Amino acid sequence: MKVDRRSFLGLGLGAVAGFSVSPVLLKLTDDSSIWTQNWPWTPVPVDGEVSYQNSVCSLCPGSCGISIRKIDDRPVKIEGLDEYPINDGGACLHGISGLQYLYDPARIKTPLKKNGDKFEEISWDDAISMVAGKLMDIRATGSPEKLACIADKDRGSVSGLLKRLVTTFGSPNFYTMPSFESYLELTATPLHGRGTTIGFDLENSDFVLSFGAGVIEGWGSPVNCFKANASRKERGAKLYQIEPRLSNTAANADRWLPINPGTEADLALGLCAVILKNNLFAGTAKFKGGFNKFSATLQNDYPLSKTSEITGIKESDIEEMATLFAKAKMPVAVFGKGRGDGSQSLKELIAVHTLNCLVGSINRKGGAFIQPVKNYLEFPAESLDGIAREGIAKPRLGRYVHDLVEKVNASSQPVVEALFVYQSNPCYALHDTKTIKQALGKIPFIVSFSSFLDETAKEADIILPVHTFIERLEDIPSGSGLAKTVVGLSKPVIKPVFNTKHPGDIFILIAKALDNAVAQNFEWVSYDKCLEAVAGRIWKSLAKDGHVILAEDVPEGSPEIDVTYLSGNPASVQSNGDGDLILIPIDNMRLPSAAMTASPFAIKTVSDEVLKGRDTVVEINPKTAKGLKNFDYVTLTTPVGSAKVMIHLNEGMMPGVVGMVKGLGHTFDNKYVSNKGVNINDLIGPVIEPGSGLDAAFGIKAKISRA
Amino acid sequence: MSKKESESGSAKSAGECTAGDTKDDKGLGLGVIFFIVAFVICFLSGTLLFPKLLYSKKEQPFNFDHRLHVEQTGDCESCHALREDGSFNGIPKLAKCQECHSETPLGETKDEAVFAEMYVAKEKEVPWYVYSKQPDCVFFSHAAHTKTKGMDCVTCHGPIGTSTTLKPYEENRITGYSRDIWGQNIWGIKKHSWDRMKMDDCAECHKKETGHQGYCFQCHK
Amino acid sequence: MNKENIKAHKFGMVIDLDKCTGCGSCMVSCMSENNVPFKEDESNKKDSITWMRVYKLTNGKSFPETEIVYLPRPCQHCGGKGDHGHSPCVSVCPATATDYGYDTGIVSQIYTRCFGCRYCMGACPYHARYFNWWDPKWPEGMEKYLSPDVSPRMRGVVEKCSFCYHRYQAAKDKAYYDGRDDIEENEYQTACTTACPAGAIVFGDLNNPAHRVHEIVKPDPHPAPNNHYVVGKSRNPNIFRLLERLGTNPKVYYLSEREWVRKAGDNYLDGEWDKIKNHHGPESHG
Amino acid sequence: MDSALIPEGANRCSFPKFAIGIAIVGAVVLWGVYAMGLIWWKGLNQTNMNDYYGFALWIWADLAVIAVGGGAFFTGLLKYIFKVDGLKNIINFAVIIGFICYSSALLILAIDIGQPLRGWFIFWHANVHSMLTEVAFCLSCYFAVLTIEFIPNILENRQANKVSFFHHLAHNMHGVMPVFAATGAFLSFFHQGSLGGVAGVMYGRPFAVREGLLIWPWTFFLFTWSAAAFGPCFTLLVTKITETVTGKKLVKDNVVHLLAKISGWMIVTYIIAKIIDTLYWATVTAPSLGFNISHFYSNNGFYGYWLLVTEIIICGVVPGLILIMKSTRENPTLRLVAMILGVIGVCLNRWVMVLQIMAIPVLSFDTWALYFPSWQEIATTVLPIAYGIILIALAYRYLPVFPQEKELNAVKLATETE
Repeated sequence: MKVDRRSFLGLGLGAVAGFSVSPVLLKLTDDSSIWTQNWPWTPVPVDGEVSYQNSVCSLCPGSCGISIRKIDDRPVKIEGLDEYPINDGGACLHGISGLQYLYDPARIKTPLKKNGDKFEEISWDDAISMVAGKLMDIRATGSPEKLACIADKDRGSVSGLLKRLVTTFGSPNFYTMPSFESYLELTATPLHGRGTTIGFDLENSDFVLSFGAGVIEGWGSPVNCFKANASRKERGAKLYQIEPRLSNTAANADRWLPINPGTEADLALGLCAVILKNNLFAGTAKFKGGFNKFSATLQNDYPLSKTSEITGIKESDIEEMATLFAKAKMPVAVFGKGRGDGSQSLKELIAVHTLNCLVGSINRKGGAFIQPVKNYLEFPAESLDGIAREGIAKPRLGRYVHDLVEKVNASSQPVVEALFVYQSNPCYALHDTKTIKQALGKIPFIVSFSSFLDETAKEADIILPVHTFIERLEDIPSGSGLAKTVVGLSKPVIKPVFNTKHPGDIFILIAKALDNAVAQNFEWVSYDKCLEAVAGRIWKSLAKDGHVILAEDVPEGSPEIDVTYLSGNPASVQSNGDGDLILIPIDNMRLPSAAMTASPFAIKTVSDEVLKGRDTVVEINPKTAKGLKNFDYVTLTTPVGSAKVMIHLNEGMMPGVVGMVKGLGHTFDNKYVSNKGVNINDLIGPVIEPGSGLDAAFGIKAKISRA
Repeated sequence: MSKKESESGSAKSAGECTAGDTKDDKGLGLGVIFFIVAFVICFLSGTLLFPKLLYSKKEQPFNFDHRLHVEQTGDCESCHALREDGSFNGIPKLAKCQECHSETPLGETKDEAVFAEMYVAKEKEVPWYVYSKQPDCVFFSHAAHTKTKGMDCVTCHGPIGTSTTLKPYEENRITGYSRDIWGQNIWGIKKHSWDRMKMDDCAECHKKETGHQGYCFQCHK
Repeated sequence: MNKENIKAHKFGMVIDLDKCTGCGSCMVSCMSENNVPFKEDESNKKDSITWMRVYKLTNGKSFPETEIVYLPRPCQHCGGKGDHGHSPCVSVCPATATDYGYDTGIVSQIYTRCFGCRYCMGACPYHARYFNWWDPKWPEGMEKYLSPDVSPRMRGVVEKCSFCYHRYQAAKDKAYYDGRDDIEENEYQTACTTACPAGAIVFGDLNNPAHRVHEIVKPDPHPAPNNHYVVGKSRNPNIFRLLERLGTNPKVYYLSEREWVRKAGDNYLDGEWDKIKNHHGPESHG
Repeated sequence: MDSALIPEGANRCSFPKFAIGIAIVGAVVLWGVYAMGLIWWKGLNQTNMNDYYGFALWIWADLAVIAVGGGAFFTGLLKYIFKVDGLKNIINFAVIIGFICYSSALLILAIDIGQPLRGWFIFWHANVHSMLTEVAFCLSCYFAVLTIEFIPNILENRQANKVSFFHHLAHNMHGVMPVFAATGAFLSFFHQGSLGGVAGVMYGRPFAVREGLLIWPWTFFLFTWSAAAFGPCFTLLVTKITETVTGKKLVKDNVVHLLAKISGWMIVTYIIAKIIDTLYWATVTAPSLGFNISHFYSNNGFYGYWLLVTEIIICGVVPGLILIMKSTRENPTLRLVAMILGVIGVCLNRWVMVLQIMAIPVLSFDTWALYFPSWQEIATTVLPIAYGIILIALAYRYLPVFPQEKELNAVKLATETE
């Protein structure tokens, strides 16, 4: 009998039938679907015991209390800490995203040494000895002042250690990046004397007159301001917002008064003039420095008509504003455009604060608190050797970072031999980044203390990677215009994820590697011990409660007010260039623009009217657009540079003004946050204000043309 | 053209000879035999061989005597307990074991030696395989079942408390599930309440006890 | 029926749009709480998973009369026509991958059941539902911050806001442990609510007169006289729901003293709004 | 070379010529299969769909092929139930077209879902409230029916038919065909309808939502009716195309006229219902939800009133009238025009009921969403067409699809053999 087609047919059919009545099909169908429910490449979070640990966020000067949820040893969520004196449970999106910084694979995982244009990994010991060696050489030449240092702030024990290192080494050239805190002191000093600063009691004020301060866009201590603003409704308090653009603050305010960019100082003085003319000012205030002259000058220089003409605000509105402000029970005028950490004009700051002085809002509930800068740390006295004494006796290269940059670029031979950069990113955050990079290029030896390979770290010769705030112990003093002064304690909630160190420990190590003259000033075994020692007075309660309140009540007495600075009515700053438009920066709550860069989460929340694909979207008024449509490409040109951007037609933008967001256009290697859009600081150049020497550029003349 | 014709012709003849006469009854008969053989082979392999292929066997790090420990502690809860937040601690951590084993020393049996050297000494948690491990999409509240409804462990986990050895852990190669979820029986037939741990088994009991199989989020996350 | 069904909750939310600053904390808190993934480019908002999305509304007037308001939009957890639980999305899901919890009023979404037909997304007028067009990927090491309370989704399924149901589960577990038969208002709060720095979001049980959300919203338990599909309309004239007249009966309410904002909450024929704005709520022939 | 398989007495082109033709279309099929592979491997990110466009080209294609495939069930209904005997000369072809359409629909669905391996959940965990569930069940059942209806025709192949078993099977199946035809008609009524229901029940989408009867919105009945009306149009159109390609007359005019006439009256009645529905929706339903009809047809780059006019007047009323009037109906050119318009009309209707729904903003502060398919979507949508062409070619070449072919082409054959 022959095996024919049909036998095979039988075989096949049999096999099929056999399998189909066996459990195979049933099971495989079920299992295949279950496989799709548990794809091996979809992560499965490990479960464990839940615990909460309190700490303080130091991503921005806000210094909010945070509560970190952990699964066993693994932090999984950051939230605002309830009943914390600053933020009472609230948190901003950047703090909440904190863990994305902690675990970011783009972090610097170990010390790096520049070799050509590449970085290579080195051990901590090599790194420290390399830095120490270089410093010793500089010291040997007898000009220790050629070590310069740029830090984010000069408060707190970590900055304290760094400054101590630079000083005992023998250099006066310790600089801090511009911050709202620094502007507060700059404003208070000429008016109320050295060592004073200002705090604004927003949560009690019944009339807030804001000169472009982004009260709900990251100004001051952001979450605290959010809360103060939110309670306005219940308190029946008013917020008047003065700025060229309908910012979120303006939109949320009771009244928005669009003003010509850069004329805030003139408006403030105009208001002062009205108050003086109509005798609306408080008699109680103690003025000095020629009050009558000052009063006369103002009323002479700022008649209503002129103020109105300069600022573009109706005379009636100016008069009404002045009256409302003066007559309010607890008015306060606040300065600091946007976040308040950008370039500012001292004239403007003082002019605005003078309003507070005139209406007697100084050291009054709901007003401005003038208080001495609290120093709660007691470092042992520095002992300097001859070289150091000579060094620090030498003049600084200038008052501000941009002076340093200018000096370096100006001179042919190196005025700075070595530069420390700690927790700041001048190559990104300062105006005209080209010149900044150029200057750093001329400095032979740059040491960066950073967690990320940001624009400035990329310029460094040695990078000593530091812990993120989630991995380190640190005292975090509040500031940035808070009425109360709180010192919080940031705690390590997880073992360091990478081979990084605590900046404090690094400074101590470097110091110890230097000759005894310096080393003897750093006899602590570790930063932790150092903090415990120098925070002596408050350490116990700091460690116990996680924070200490240094001051929260209305300060006693009413300080003198020196009006000398304004009496001469210094000239207002003008914007450079010859374009028919003015480009102004926009501070967007969802985009950090200083040392901190945005997290992937933060970038994700950014509107497509701000960032579209890889393009920055600038805002202009439809009237200015001249037939351009939403998301058309244009070339934006300023005297400093030009960029291809998209436009968004925004009725909330003053005609003739172009608004570009700050915080985009990072150029380091992180595909989620970098190489998106344009860095506005590539387009705006510094404008030095006569007298104060500040970079006071509020914007720059610009042209747009269809690209 | 002629070629075509011959072809079609041959095809035709072929067709005719297959047009149902005695010869191809045999063919058919042979077909039937082949059918039966294939059927039996495939059915058996599908029922007996298939499970062997589907599941991989994994030995536990070392043996654990549940009965002994239950005798010592008196219950399951002293090791498998609810935390204060109401969550379930699952398999106890090293620290828990050491609460007792700090005074009663280890190392008598081979397994205790492994435990002492490999884990206690190195302060390393024991990587137990969990027979009743549910997938990530499942939320299960032990508190709701044991504390509030007073259910016992056996109903779902079976008489593991009386076992003296740990059976090898069988993992489904496709899904990664423990075999105990689908059940030992490849057809998924169960005799006891603890033989299967699939969703339908939860729903079945919920329907009986609460009159409602429950809403998705009750058991899914 | 189990305990919850005997005294059913109806969890809901009221968002004060006059307080909302559009800061984005709610969005990020939600993402980090619920293991929401992120891509290299998230600027295409039609392909960007944000369970909580903050819309920017303008009054359309020209400079300087123009105004802006921000409107956070979580899943509205619709009760459906007549509040019977047939939400627009739930009723259309062919595989019962989403259902309406009559014990909580929360609309669920089961990622492992969903097979990605996306009918629910078409049915939802709020665009509260998002599809996983891509495999969720976390940069190496970042998966360490993922929370075990919410299962990461796989490619090809729909996901959406769950009112942080896992927090409800956790609160209940605690209650079980303490031998309590129900939870306190503050024990169950969504991640967006607790994160909001302006305190603009109030969350709680709309069925519980003691809860703040109930005090603020004062929901009307009876069907609206002019549209019997609409149930639970607020008695506060400044409070509205999105697309209320469709009869979807959302559990998310919005509060604003600004008329143009309230008007933006729904669609009106020319002149219709001026007729009804004074007495409370939109007319409808529904 | 394959002449043994070709129906006796039928004249077909040479095999190489045939093979080349198949190869060309086959290339298109391969392109589609490649795109399909991409989508299954990489996921739906290969499409241009997004969270606003959850339903797009594919769902439209699905609805469209099922609508035009409606010719099968309707012709079957007429032939087997209403005993319109003349239709027996076209029923085979109608069934084949139906088979192609429905297999395509199922294929497209398998590509369209995000988790194909879980597709069976729709049956296993079925939600009875969902129109899609109804679609899934009826669709698969009816596909089974179509297969059964197709089988006898296959068995009539010259070689297959020689096997006595097959021969008898085919014969008996023909006998019981009315039963299947009835089942098919019943199933089709429901899934065609529930496809309409899919849109009609979306009460969150004022453009889609319709009032209705019990659980069925009006769109339910409109879809069934339109499928029955335009399906035959498509059957006739494809027949016409096949005749043109093969250069043979395959179906007698009286048959064509008969089906065209029926189709015509169906179209007219449908379009009247459609107009009433549209008017009621535009003047009552939508306004009650706060929408002027203008909202749906303005402020965007594509969706305008022209759609409404094209769908209802040009591609609805016009073909309807042409086909009901004897003079115009029996004019081949006009008839062809009517059939083409009809098919466009029904496809346009499905497009509107899928894509325009997604495009229209419902929230007052939302914006229009426009969409253009990716090449992968297009390729996978062209795939069924190519596959259909191949199947028809094979069927025509090897199966006695058209009973009247021999008779109609007898003369020609005779002359050839001489």
